[in-house]
Amino acid sequence: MTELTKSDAGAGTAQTAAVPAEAEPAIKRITQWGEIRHRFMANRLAVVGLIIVGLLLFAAAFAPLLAPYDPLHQDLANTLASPGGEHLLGTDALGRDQLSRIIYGARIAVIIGLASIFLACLIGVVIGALAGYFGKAIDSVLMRVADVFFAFPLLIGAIVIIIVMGRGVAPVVISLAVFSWPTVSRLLRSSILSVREADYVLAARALGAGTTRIIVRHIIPNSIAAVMAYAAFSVGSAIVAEAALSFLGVGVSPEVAEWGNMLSAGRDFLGVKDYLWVYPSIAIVLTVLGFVFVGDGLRDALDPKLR
Amino acid sequence: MTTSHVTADVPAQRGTDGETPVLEVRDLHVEFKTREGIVKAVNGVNYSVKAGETLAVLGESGSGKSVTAQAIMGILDSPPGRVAKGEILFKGQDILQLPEAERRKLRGPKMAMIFQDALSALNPVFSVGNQLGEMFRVHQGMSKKDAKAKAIELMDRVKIPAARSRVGDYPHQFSGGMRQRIMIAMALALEPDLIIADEPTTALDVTVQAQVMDLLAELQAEYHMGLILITHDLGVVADVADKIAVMYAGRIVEQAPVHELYKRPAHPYTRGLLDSIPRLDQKGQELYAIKGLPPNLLKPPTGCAFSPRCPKAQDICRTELPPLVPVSEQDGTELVGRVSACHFWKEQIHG
Amino acid sequence: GGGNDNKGSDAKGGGVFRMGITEPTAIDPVNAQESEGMVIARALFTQLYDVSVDGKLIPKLAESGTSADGKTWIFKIKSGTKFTNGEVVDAEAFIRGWTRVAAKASASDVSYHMAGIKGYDALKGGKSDKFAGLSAPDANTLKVELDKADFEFDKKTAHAAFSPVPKVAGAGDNKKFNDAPIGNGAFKMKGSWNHNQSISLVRNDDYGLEKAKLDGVEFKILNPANGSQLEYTGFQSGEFDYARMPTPQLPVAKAKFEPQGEWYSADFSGINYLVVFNQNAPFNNPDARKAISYAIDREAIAKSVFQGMQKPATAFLPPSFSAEYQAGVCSTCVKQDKAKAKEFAAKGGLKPGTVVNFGYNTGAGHEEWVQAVAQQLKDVLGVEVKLDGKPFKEALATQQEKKTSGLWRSAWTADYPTADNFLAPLLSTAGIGEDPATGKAQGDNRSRYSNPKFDELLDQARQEKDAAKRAELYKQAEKLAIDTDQAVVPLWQRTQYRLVNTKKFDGIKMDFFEDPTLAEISLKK
Amino acid sequence: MAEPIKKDEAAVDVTAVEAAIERKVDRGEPILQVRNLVKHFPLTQGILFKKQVGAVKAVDGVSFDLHQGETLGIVGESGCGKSTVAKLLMLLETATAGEVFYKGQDITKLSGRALKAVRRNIQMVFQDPYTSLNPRMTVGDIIGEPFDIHPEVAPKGDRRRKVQELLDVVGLNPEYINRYPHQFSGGQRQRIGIARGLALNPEIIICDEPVSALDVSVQAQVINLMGKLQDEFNLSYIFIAHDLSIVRHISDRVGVMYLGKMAEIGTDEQIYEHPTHPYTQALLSAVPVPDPEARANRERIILTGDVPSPANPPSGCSFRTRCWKAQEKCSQEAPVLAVPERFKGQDTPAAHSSACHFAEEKQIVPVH
Amino acid sequence: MGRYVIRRLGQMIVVLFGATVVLFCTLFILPGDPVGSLGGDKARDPAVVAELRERYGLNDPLPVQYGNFVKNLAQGDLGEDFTQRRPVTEILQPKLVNTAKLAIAAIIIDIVIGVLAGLIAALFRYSFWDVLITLLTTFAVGFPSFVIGMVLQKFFVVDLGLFPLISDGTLNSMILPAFTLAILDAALVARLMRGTMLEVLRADYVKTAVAKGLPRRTVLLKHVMRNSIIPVVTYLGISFGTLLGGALITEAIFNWDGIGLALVQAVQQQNNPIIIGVVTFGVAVFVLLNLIVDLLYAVLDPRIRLA
Ligand SMILES: Nc1ncnc2c1ncn2[C@@H]1O[C@H](COP(=O)(O)OP(=O)(O)OP(=O)(O)O)[C@@H](O)[C@H]1O
Ligand SMILES: Nc1ncnc2c1ncn2[C@@H]1O[C@H](COP(=O)(O)OP(=O)(O)OP(=O)(O)O)[C@@H](O)[C@H]1O
Ligand SMILES: [Mg+2]
Ligand SMILES: [Mg+2]
Repeated sequence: MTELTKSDAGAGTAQTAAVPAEAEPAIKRITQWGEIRHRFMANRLAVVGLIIVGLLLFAAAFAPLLAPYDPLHQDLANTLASPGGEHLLGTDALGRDQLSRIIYGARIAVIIGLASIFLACLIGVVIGALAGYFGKAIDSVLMRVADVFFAFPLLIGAIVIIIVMGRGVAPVVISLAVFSWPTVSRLLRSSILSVREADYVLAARALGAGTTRIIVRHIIPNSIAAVMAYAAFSVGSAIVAEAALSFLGVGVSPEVAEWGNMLSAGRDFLGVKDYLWVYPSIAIVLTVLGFVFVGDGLRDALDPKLR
Repeated sequence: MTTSHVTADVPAQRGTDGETPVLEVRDLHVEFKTREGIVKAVNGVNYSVKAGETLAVLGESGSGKSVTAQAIMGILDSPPGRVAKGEILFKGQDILQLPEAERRKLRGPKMAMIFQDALSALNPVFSVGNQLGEMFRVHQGMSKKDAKAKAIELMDRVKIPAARSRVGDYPHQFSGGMRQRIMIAMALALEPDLIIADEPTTALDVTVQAQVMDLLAELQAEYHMGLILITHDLGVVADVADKIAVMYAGRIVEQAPVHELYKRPAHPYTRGLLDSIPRLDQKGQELYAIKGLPPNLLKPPTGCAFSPRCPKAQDICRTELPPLVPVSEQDGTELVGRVSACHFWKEQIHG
Repeated sequence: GGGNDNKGSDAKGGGVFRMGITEPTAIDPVNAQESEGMVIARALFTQLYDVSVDGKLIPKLAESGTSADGKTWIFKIKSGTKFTNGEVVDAEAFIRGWTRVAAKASASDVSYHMAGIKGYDALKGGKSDKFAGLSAPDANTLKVELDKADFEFDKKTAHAAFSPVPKVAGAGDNKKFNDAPIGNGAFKMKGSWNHNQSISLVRNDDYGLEKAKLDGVEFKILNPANGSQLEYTGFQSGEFDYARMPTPQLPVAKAKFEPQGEWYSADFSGINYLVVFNQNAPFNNPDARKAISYAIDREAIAKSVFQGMQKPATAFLPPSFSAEYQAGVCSTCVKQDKAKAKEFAAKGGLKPGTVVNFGYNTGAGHEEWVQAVAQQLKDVLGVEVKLDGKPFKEALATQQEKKTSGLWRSAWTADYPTADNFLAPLLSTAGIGEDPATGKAQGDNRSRYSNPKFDELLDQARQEKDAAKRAELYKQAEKLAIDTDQAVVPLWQRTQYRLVNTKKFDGIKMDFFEDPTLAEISLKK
Repeated sequence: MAEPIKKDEAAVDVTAVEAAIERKVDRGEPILQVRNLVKHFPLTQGILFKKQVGAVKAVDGVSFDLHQGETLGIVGESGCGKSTVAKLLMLLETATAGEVFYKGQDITKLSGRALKAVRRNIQMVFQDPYTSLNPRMTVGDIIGEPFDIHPEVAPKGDRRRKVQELLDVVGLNPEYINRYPHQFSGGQRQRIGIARGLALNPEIIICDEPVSALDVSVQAQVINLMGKLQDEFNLSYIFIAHDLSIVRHISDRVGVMYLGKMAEIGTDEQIYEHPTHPYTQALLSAVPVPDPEARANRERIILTGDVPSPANPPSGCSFRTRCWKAQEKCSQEAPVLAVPERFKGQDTPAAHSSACHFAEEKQIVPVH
Repeated sequence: MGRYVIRRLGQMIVVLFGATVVLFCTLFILPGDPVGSLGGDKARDPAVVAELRERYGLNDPLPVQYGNFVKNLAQGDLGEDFTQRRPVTEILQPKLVNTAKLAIAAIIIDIVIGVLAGLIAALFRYSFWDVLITLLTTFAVGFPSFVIGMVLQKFFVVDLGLFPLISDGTLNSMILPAFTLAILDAALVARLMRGTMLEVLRADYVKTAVAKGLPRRTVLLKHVMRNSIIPVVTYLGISFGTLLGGALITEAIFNWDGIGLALVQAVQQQNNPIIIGVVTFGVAVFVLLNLIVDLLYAVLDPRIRLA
């Protein structure tokens, strides 16, 4: 077939030559991502969130330079020192510097928070999308699988995973992900149920678009909002959940400088040495705040109608 | 059940001169803030409707017909949209100055709107009976039961078969024509003085369109309402309108009584529009089409917005904005109700 | 020693004493085992003897208990006491109770206390339904025959498992009796056990011995995850009269309540120690084990991590065993000695960089101090300590395995005030209880310390009638296992702290089983 | 009508299909043959617990041919099944029964690569400009998507230019490439949809009311454009619309549908100037004439009542409930789509297929 | 009631089967003998171990054990627990009631607080209120629930004496635990609500509602709310399930005798009958809940057809 060229243009329109060919490159074809980035950056809170997340990543990357002490160094002569003085945020029951532990903790927080949610979203989005898009038997089967995971106790799962993998960050991430994807997939599936009937999905199919493309380009972008809101929040709750796992003895090893560990150790000092849990909590809150702002900003940026 | 009848009802000129119009729009400007800049969607629209009169608003898509209507109803997306300038007089009172609470009370009992896309304009999760009855419950404090009875009555009124049993159905369960009739019923519910119908029949096929338009005209006559009919179906316009306003690029470029306009357009754009109509009774080789693209409202052309596409454009057209001026016969006698915004309207109308 | 001394103040009748416990496994003596179940079982039932906090036997229903050879014991039982349903408490009642515990179908976890009595194995194995070693020559005489001489058998009978039961008790799995036992104690059940909620006791006004003063005792059942915190909070808000506290809160609580006379502390017959897996490298020689013990600065950890609320142990047996206690018998425990630690490490082949597994069970508050110990081992010996926290059951499984190596946190409390109850299960060869099929250590000697000489000494001690000589033999055994062989590494003594409502009550003390002496508490005038 | 090629009994052979659709069809030859197409949607009842109580007979035995290079217009009342036919042709719905032969190949059972290949050659322009554009994609992405899916059509570097050309072709400012659908008016959106349909240079375009939301001047442009493209590339159109004037203007042949069935089919002249089916006649009379003078002297047949439910169509002729000519026979016997007896063999324009027992010519539209 | 419900209930059996098989296998491979020890560090008498293994059929091969379980389950018998040796159904029944009570109270709080907060945040997007709610919700996520719970307890129970420390099952004693339990989900609901609201607010039918002259309140509470509540319903459906199983920390703090704690304890003690009982129940509840949620969708959104 001949290419469609200028001369093919409609009888009424061709003559106008509204845009001369030479001028065309002048119209910058803004990519979708460029557009999103622009909208994102125009959102003040989103930028604040980005800064927080940036600081977090910075702390994680340069912890050895930033931390005043070795986070593992025990000073039994100086345990439970109140904040101030040599130890800005005090020391814990083993005389370790809290500030240093919080800074180092950012590393694992970032890994656990992001990796577990990323993994959960990955599994959840794939399964939710398949269930929502194909419906019928596939939906039933996948959602029932999700039910099993919902009902299956995290603790047992975590123990089994630890038996297989040993204690550490990876099993924690996997445990958290394996047991939180069902939420993601449920959320996504329910949005997809309404989106999949949209005409633009039909239109894409009519173009010959494959299932993957339809799901990835058309369905997911239009139904991901709820998942994004959930994910942004869950980054924080994953860190808190790690604290619970630590407490139950299936989290990362207790000497590791990690916020969840710090919380679980600070828990018994509630009302006595509150700074032990307050500072790690604040670190988590800030992280959550950062991710929520970024998540919201991203969600808004992804929705062209909101401008 | 079936009637075949020959209709010859020419709608009489219903407008009565001298009386204050139900609605008068004066120099309305509406802008949208977008990333690329400010879109001047409406740039000084003037029109008016009297009780019992039908004003058809014609114009290219994107020319600001819907936005004007939304501005009148006070349902602009704002932000980003806002009324930058102008007055909207409802029975002589500028409703733009009214507090929101007062303005709300006008919507429904005094003015109502029928939307272009009935499916998305009806809330998918409430039954049509509920949505119809809501008008009575909210504005007249009617009980649920009475409101439902009223809803059934309305559905009957707009000729929805088996209204009683369908009152609990949801919008998606109705055909397009029925949905549109439900929209009409909703608009008519409180017998407002003014109805704005934004392309009420675009999505309908001819036999249903004929039914719906007949219905609308009939009800309008009965309640003596002012009707603003936004459409680009010149066939429909010819059938029901009393006068026509033609919009281009956010402005009224011509206004005239219906007969006059078809006979002697006073603006080249109107001319082009009329020539573009495919006719049932003739199969031309190629339709006439107005050349060029509609203007970019971000940076409207200087002078007459139509000038880049106008076959008769002169230098002045590209520099000077033509005012909307009364049109007169060659001998100078004024043509009542006719205005045009063309520097060369004389040439256009008189050959 | 107790913090409050209410001797002399006149007791007044009445009052309900309120305290929190966690859900017991059982309150029926047939299977009452932890402190929570025992406090109730012992309030509902009176045995032959009671034990004071310092390990002294106090005769209760026993008028006398004698044995000439340590194998045959004759107990004379006070006559005329009754169960609360009117049945008499006689020798048969004891035989009934003990037989019920040891019966196969009861699958009782406390029956092993009776393991030395003749006929136990047949009964336990289901080959007989009679306890061959028990007989009642007359209504008030209980004759007990043992397999081997044991001159401390009478001390065992203070355990709740050795309670008499009425005929209505029926079999061990009699649910009705399990939930509302009918006993012969100073208190009786008010209603039945409201599982996970509460248990209420009222005074037994027909009690045959000295009657209780309280009108009743209210036990609120708290969850184990947060029990001590709840008790502590509840004490402060006035809902409990007796409370434990979370360890980190102890110093603050002490500072607040000690001046008000509401602070109670006591040393108990228990020990916190490190199991050192003797059977595998790197700790299959005493020198390596001694290196570990020398490397630990118990004092520093007690002061910092435990905020001074734990006392370092220098012996394996607790001071409450006044006859056997030998302070400083563990010479490696007395003081941290880095030089010696290194020296012994070199001798024992514990090279720097050696990987030392250090296990502990999670969720029980051990996280902090094990880290401190681990750090000290690293610092002093240059070994690489791998902390391995595991949930309880998995931890146990690991400890029992033959191939496990390294260290493990552990603790022991005595069931009755005998040194044997420490040394035999934890250090004797028999205490390993290796399952020939799987090689698992089924007993409590997880260190798998095995020294024939030690076993021999224990045997001699049991057969020694003279208390002083017996104590001497136990001392020798302890010295051999702990000082010479360093079978395990003692760490801290067992000290307990409580808040007690002395504003309202008098006579609150703790017994050997770490429970309040309910029968002696009285409302303050 | 050409005889449809015998249905291939063997399993679908992808390469055979591909080879077949590569084949050029001569102008005037049938490129698409539709035989007895049926689509029944299961009908459920109850608000919460729905059970199937019947079927909506959306399309109930429709047959027609589309020739290479011609435009077949399809008109009919709302809900008569036009869009469903379109979707069936696009294989967006699976047919309950019947076949669609594209260049002799039955495409109703295709899937995977073969289906994709067929779709490259058959395109669709959707009815609803509001819902058929993904709100989260820019216009550039929407129109560029066909090239992403069929990368062989346009090299990567060329796509942006092609997209802008397409925008220009449909009368949209190429500068709008970065805008989102909601920033356009309804008509502008529809043009985006048309541009998307044109992108792959397909052989057949199925237009489901493509210009119903457009204003006349743009409509004229688009119609002219479609005509031009057709001439140039031998495109074949199925043009569904409710505007009979437009249909007449663009179509070579016209089919009139009523309640899932074809009521009448013939050349534009036959249908418009010599309609024999009463429904066609009513339809033609209802068309508003853009001439206020005509208000006075037009005969209009206004049908009363609604289209009967397709779930429960009337017995016999489905139009009989609204037909002024209906007689006993109509309720008993369903008329077949064929040249009516009385015109058979006559050389008159009235001799075309019409599904009416009492087909009779009636002139509605004045002939000029 | 329709075939749909019956089919879903049929699926429940399949899920139950799947979950319990997986669980049995998992428990089987866990190291440690479930009846191998007493509560403390002490080992159990081998004779007792043997007796209990015999009694509970633990020596049987896995399929036999599972077969017995299924046989008993069919008679509504979940077996005996390994410590107290009481029937599992008897042990779990009051705990289930307690947990359900708490979960329902929490869900009500979620709905009231979450929906309201989300509504306000969406309506006044980027306003002071929006930011405030964002902050509060972030705190709710970032501060671990034990901190929130214990602070509440300290303040309201110890300092003010408004509520009893040890719950007695009364409404009064339920307030604090329910609130503690609800706070995280309320925050998530608020986020979710805000997100969907923002989308719905732009819908055409909202314009219609305004054009009808409805008061803003009606527009929002009726037209907007009903359409934005659907993802919230999904989420609540999920979270109700997790509330039922995961109220561990709240239950511990407020001594609420529920299945969350029971499960953790059971896992730590390998009290398998309890674990299996809780999971069996959990799966059933999940499937039922999801069924209810799906039915609720159909009520909330008449366009959704169940099949
Ligand atoms: N939210 C918005 N943001 C930016 N521009 C807008 C927005 N809404 C409308 N416009 C612009 O305003 C102009 C007028 O739109 P309007 O909907 O009034 O056109 P119309 O005359 O009703 O067209 P049609 O006949 O196609 O419905 C268009 O150019 C459109 O792009
Ligand atoms: N997915 C579906 N499920 C059930 N019924 C359907 C479905 N799609 C269409 N229908 C029904 O099939 C019939 C034909 O619908 P179709 O959309 O083809 O009509 P149409 O001729 O295109 O009408 P319009 O001119 O209004 O677009 C209608 O009665 C419609 O309600
Ligand atoms: Mg419009
Ligand atoms: Mg259609």
